[in-house]
Parts: sequence; structure tokens; C-alpha cells
Amino acid sequence: MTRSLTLTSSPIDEAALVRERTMSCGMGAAAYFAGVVRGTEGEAEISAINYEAFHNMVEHQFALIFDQLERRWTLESVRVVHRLGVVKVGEPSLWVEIIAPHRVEAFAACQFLIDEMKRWVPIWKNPVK
Amino acid sequence: MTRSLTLTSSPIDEAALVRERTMSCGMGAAAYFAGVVRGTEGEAEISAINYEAFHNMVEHQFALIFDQLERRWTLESVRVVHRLGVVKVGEPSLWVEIIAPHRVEAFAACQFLIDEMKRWVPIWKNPVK
Amino acid sequence: MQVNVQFWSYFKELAGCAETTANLGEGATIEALLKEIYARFPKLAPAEKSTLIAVGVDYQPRSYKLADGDEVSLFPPVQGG
Amino acid sequence: MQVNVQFWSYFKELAGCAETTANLGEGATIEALLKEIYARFPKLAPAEKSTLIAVGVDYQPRSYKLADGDEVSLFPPVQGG
Repeated sequence: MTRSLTLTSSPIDEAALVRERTMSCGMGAAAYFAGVVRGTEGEAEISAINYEAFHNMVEHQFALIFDQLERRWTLESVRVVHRLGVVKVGEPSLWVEIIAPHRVEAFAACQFLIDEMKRWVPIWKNPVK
Repeated sequence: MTRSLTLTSSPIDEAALVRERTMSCGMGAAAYFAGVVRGTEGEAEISAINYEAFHNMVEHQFALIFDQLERRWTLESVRVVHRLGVVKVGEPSLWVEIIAPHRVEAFAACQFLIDEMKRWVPIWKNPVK
Repeated sequence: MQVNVQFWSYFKELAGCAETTANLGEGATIEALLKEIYARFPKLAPAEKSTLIAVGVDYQPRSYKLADGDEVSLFPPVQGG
Repeated sequence: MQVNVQFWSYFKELAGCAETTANLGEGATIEALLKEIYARFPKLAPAEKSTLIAVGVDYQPRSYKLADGDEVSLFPPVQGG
């Protein structure tokens, strides 16, 4: 399983990422998720979120999650991009791609990855008013 | 819930579709699926699939599925593109986008839509050797 | 009364044509239509259990009562995606 | 022995600093470190139950035995995505 993790303070260019996709001819499914900053955090209106990360630990914890993906499903590749620093409302902070033979494992792996990330990957939000 | 269904014999330009995305500021999740033609159908190697559709019924059956999405989840929009005619191995035949407040309903709706499509939407495959 | 019948996917090959018409008694059901179709196109009969049936653009059960001029479609399991 | 302690997210504000060091007896556990930290930074104590603890880049339980020079991180629940 090919793995790619990008932590970046630049905007996530989803169209460019999709254009760079490679799939071998046994693969039939590409599942994607884009997480976008919402205009409210709890009750309060916000203009952006400032993402803070414990960078080395983020990389290690994602590697552990990728290990689990590999044990659970037969996947061709996983790509994750997480933006750090200030991300404006309406902009994506997270982008995930899973390439698999069939849709069932593509969706399952994509959801598993995000669920585990939200439990274990040391990134924190600071709402910006 | 905004609905969009495109049946087309032209290649699906996923990057362009992603670039055209609109999300209001309460929306935090965009789930995508791209179904790509695999190099084998059953045991046989193939070079393409020729998709045949009962066009009017495809539109009506998708409309019924969209109605169900609307009843089950709070979604901002659904966009579906299904390619018809000859689609080469490695090219997408199906593209789905669900925009929702949170990822759980985005993923659930995306999977539900595809499952129902595969049960009810009158499109058939003709493998091309 | 007369109904139009369309075949889709490999049902066209099995039937040897894409469409036909059938003359039925008033109030005939899809069940009765299938009997008539299978008599004329016997190669379709083995697929009966998995055959899907629509009138216009809606699926209908075997017990559905047909009306004059109905457009009936017969096809194998769908395979979109 | 001495360990380095880093605070993350709003734990920095609660502690009033981003890092500190702690001197502990040989074989001291994370539990013992927390006792020492809460004595010096009492505003962190109310968050004890939800506090996550890593040594280096791995999560460790309260019973983990620290070694000289360990890099310990204390932080609130993570919020990626």
C-alpha cells in the first residue's frame, strides 16, 4: 500500500490532487473526503481556524493508522493532506483519498482513517473570530 | 437539497467538477466516490466497458433515490455523473459528490446512493475485449 | 388491448429484437404478458426469476394490471457504476 | 533523573509556558510526574481525566516508567480534521 501524508500551511488544491491520481488496472474505486472549515464553532461565529500540530507525533500517529489500514483491507494507496495554521471558513483543512479494488473497502478505510485521526493524531483547533 | 444528475458520453473531468463545488458556510463535509473501469470482468481481461442505459428511467430512478436521501439525511447537495457508451479501463464511469454538515451523513448518503443505484437504476455493462 | 414491450441489454439478443407489441385481454396483468412473451421468445424464459419489469419508468410487480398503450420494459439485473 | 515536559494547545495557556523540566526519582512513573506537574501548575489539574500523555511520539499510560531525558508531552483531546 502506497502512503502519502502532507502537512502544509498552503491551501489544499483538491483538483490538482485528483489530477495526480494513479490507479493500476485492478482498482475500481476511489473514495475521497474533504473536511471544510465551518462558519461556527460551538455557538460562536468564526472566520477561520488556526490548526496547531505536534508535527513529529502527527507523522508517527498517521503511520500507525496507515499500518492498521494495511492490516484490515487490501488497498492500493492512501493519500492524506492536512492543512496547518490559519484556514478560512469554506476552505478544506483535510483531504483524504483511498484507492481500492472495490467501493466497500474504499469507504470503510476512508471512514476508519478519519475516525482514528480524530482520536489519536495530535492536532488542535484554535477558532479565529 | 440541490440535485444534479449528468449522463454523458464524454470523459468525466473530476478535477473540473471539484473546482465547480459550492458549499455554504454551515457545511463541513464533502464525500466523493469515483468508480473506475477495471481491467477484468469476471475472469476475462477487457479493454473497456460499453454502458447502455434506459435513459428516461435512469433519470426517474435517480430522482427517487435523491428523494430518499432527502428524507433520511440533511444534505446540502448531491451531484452524480454517470458515463454512457464506451469507457476505457482506468477511466471513471461514475462520480458522486455529497455535501453535508458532517462526515457521518456525507459517507452514509454516498454509500446509500451507490447501493440503491446498483439495485434500481437501469444501466447495463457490455465488456469490450 | 395492445401494449408495447421493450427489451434491454442482452434480452435484445435473446429475443432477437429490441421491441415488440402484444395483444392482451382487458385487465391483463404483467404475469399474463410474460406468458405470452415467453411463448413467442422462449430464450427469455430461463431468466424469468431475475427479470425486472417496468411500466413506463417505474418498476411494477407481476400482479400489475396493464392498460392499453402501456410501455413495458423487460431487462436483466442492472449494473450501473 | 530529569525529564522534559511539553504542553500543547490550551495547556500552554493554563501552564503559562510551553515547556518545563521535572526532577524525579529513578523509575518514577508518569503518575508521579503528573503529581509534580499539578503541584507546580494547578490550573492543569482539573483537566487531568481528559489529558493525553505521550513520551516521544507514542501515547503511554499513567503507569509508564520514565527514563532520564524522556520528552513527555501533555495535551488536551485532539481535534484534527
